[in-house]
Amino acid sequence: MNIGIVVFPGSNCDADTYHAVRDVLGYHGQYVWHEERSLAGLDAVILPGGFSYGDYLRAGAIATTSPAVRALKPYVTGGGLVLGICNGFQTLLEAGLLPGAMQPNLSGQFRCEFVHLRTERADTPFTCGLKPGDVLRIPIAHAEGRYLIEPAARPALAAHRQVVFRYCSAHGAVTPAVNPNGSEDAIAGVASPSGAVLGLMPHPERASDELVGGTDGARIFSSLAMWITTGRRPSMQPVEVH
Amino acid sequence: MGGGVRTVRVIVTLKPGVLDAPGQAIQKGLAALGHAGVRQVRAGRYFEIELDGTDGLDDRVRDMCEGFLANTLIEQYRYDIV
Amino acid sequence: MGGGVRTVRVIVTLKPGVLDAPGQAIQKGLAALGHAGVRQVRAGRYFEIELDGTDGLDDRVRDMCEGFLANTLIEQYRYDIV
Amino acid sequence: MVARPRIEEPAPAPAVRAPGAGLRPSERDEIRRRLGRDPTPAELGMFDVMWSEHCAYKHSRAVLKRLPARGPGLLRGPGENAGAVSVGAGWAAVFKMESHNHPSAVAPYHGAATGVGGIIRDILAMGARPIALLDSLRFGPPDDPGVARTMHGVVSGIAGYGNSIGVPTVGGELACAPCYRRSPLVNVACLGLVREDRIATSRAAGPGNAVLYLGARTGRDGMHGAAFASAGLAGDAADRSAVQMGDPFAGKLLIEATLEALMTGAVVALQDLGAAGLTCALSEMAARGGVGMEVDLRIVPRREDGMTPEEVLLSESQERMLLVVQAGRHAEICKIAGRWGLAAAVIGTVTADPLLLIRDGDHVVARLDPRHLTDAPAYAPDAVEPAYLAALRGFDPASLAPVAAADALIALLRSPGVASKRWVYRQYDHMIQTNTVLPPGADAAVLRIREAAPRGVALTVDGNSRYCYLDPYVGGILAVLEAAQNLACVGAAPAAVTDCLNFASPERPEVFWTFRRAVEGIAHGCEALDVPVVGGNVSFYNEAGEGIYPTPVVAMLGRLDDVRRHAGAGWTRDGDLVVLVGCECGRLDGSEYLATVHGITAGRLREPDVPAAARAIRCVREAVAGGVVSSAHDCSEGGIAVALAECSVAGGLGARVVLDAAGERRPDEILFGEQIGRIVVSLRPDALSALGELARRFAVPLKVIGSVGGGRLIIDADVAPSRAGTAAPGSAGRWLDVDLSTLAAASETEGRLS
Ligand SMILES: Nc1ncnc2c1ncn2[C@@H]1O[C@H](COP(=O)(O)OP(=O)(O)O)[C@@H](O)[C@H]1O
Ligand SMILES: [Mg+2]
Repeated sequence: MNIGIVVFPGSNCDADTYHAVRDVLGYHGQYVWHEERSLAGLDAVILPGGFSYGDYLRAGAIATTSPAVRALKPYVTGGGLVLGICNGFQTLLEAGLLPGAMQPNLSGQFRCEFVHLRTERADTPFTCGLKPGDVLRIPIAHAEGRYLIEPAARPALAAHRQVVFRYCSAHGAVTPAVNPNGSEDAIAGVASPSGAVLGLMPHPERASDELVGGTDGARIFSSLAMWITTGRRPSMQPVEVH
Repeated sequence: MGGGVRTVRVIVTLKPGVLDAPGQAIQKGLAALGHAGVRQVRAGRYFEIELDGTDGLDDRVRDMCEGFLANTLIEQYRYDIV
Repeated sequence: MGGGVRTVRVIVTLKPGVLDAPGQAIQKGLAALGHAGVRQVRAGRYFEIELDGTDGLDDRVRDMCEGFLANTLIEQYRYDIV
Repeated sequence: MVARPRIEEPAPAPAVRAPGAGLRPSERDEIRRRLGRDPTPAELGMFDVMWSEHCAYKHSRAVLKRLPARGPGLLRGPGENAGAVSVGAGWAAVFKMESHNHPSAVAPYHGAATGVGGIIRDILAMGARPIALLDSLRFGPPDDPGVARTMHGVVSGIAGYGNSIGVPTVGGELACAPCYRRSPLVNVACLGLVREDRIATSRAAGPGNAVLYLGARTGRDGMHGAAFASAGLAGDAADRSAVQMGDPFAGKLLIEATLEALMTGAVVALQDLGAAGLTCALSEMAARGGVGMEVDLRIVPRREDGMTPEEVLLSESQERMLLVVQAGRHAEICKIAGRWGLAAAVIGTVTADPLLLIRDGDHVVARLDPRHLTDAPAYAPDAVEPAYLAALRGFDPASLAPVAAADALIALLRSPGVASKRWVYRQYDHMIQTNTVLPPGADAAVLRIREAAPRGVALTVDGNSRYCYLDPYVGGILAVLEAAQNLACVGAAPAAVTDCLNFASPERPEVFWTFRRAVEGIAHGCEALDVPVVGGNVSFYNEAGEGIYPTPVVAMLGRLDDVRRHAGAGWTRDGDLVVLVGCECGRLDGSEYLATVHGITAGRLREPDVPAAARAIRCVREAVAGGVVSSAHDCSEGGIAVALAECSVAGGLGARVVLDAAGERRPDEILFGEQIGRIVVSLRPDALSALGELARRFAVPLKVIGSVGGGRLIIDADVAPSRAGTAAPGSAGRWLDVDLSTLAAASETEGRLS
């Protein structure tokens, strides 16, 4: 197993992600410099959190101009798995690899705190070790995490079961009070229809070690490892678009 | 290709219907400072771009806006060339 | 006091000479996307304000800009009333 | 002398200003005497900034010598960009605090943001990777919309920079008082980590070595800023150039590129370009190394056309470093810079003679001994005890009207200095780098040191300016002791102090007296704890309108041998005993209760029993590190009642407590009186004997005052029957019975401050 962690000049969760993948979980990880043009040979690619190129336009927008992000499309077409965390999620949206767009948090402020996530879909490479309804406690740390999707794209999102995580209470209830950023439908994580590409705002790498942040986030990485080592392939779900 | 340098001014705002939280916050801020009669504020981004060459300017600017300066899923843009 | 509603468009940019990190980053991004001949980008903020009443509009808008919308130490503003 | 090399505090300046305008006639004479000729215009500008209060510590240098720069584990004290102490296993912690008060007053967001950038680069200059930030903030009353704007601007500026560069802000403090209305204080401390054998230096060496510029390009930012931080804050909004803009993205690139450059082994010395820009870095690096430099300003990478040599020399553009690189190896460094998208250029060479030769192409703009610039004259200002003190000390709390205890407690919990700071620290990324074991909200933050596992460090920043206003000497002592006490509550032993000394004009004898006394107090506290002051910063002239309270702020670093052995403030278990460690009595003089509930800042502070407090601190640290107690929290602002309320809210559990009310003491004094060396711990009943053992060992009083449980905080007065007759009226019986959600709601600022 070989997990690539893309390093943009302004990435700042790259080392944390690497640490979680390699030192805590014992999987093989390697850094991939943003100027890399090919992602061949990697079992999965992680776009870590941070401020890729300063994020002075929209978060993740400038990152889409990098060779590594341009290489993602062919990589995914060839069966690759991609996990975008926080800034990585924003980048996947900007690159058009996932539907929707990000806006600044409704509070207008950066938010760093633990949230709870309800697992909505457990048949993706990143959630196969979870059950639908499982609640994870994982921190967020972002200023632009208000997920929006244009009305025309909503039916497809539902039909393809692309919402993988929603913000919820400790007991799994989805209410406005526990939505930390004003995301539409409390959406915290979205996948491609096949599940091969997942983006989520919370930081699983910050919840992969008992001493700091607990271990709920590690379940996402261990799902990925299980998926890769058992050689499963993402499968398209039947689609009904109304 | 036509020579010269042109300045393009681009304004990007949220599409109508998308909640403009920053605009609302500014409206509240103005009210708190005692500015009466502020009915609505919409916030947006502004870019002033100096471009070499004058040929196909509209196409070039539209390209920049659609592909980069604006996220056309939720934002709209307009520009003028000075 | 004059009735009616007026729309004011305000553009706030950094004063010349003040570091414009966003502008520089966007210029690089445009270049990376293959847009040739982008000499300079300056980034700014845009506000569209709907105001009640028409009396003393200039003073009111200047007040809003100086006291809130712009930090005149580092920023300049301009506006037009539609 | 303690390391105080440079400071990063430009203030707004009039747009047009003659070079040398800040120099006194006697200083101009001294310059002529040293040079044996008239200075060139560029030289005059260089002396102007280098001999400003800001860079030269003209008024403070002699007093700062009082601070102890010795202590166990000290690796670097005087003479470098930041101090360093050992954290074990061959790793060093580099620690420093700085102010950015004046810039934050005029441009709250950018002023605070560049303050973060500046202190981070000081740590970087030691070769260390920045791993944590702390912020200490002072504002006017936040119900003033202008103050609220400044406050939110500052907090978001710190967030904007710190979050982007990926350094967690793990703690801080915030207090409000009218004297800060137009003079807010923004102090930021940074902690870095470096292997002991890789600590870098700023001493230039090796004639023939390259002088290399690295980082963002130079523009006309903050011209003459250093000189103007040394003048009172004038409201001149016409100026633009004294405010610098930071670029956190460039700051992040600079961290990575600099650390990578250091890994090559080709870097001989380095320093950041902060206040007074190139002028300061060139002269300090050369002077410290006892060498010279020959530099061509033409080669300095620029952002703007048409800059004069003087502007290049004095620019305070952010995100820049100056490196001395082994001859012939500069290409390696330039390559690294290119990879990170930063400018790099060899702008000169090191020379053997101590001569700074600065050219602009063929034209020599300055030619002088760098030590002339760095050895500024020092002054011994007059010091006179302020007259106001006598009046304030005469205050007698007995004159106060009684206030219902529950009402007072709620008012205290709601006050901005006591209320939860969650609204602040949730805007800060306090988890990045995944080492934050105890996040903000506890008495101190705890970080693990992965490289030296299972060791950890703890960080806190403290300073009560109301105390310092009433007695700067006692206030100085208390700042140090409170910091140590906060560390003890999480299980850490003090290892190093860095300070920020914020005062009004030192040219006013009453202000200078408070400055000297505060430093003496800090020195006394540090000596008592055997902890070195490894660096710090002085910020004078904080007086827009009224002067600020004397505001020394102390940041303290602590060590934990085993980071898993720490404690939080909140109750953890139903049925635990609540025990008060240390003396039972507090006093109302200078208390938060007086200020918040009665609107009075007055009283006589007693000099604390420092050895007794130090023993209580050690006792609690051992109890936490030994796993004897489940929680620990000190009684600070608001006294024991607020401390108990905070333990309850943090733990989500109530408690029932009985306090001794015998004697003449007023109930409000018992509940809300303040005193150093009092710590509330909770523990399993069967651990009590172990705690008693520790208390005997350290000769510290101990008293079981209640137990954890239920959903209410109940405080009863214990009036011993035999002495009941002497109890103050109204003291007997139930003082307080408040449910947890009321306490939590009072402390929560959501919707009020955020
Ligand atoms: N400006 C701030 N930035 C970050 N954290 C803060 C700030 N102010 C307070 N905090 C955090 O809030 C908690 C309570 O602070 P404080 O009341 O000052 O504690 P103490 O009285 O123990 O010194 C601490 O964990 C502290 O680090
Ligand atoms: Mg405390």
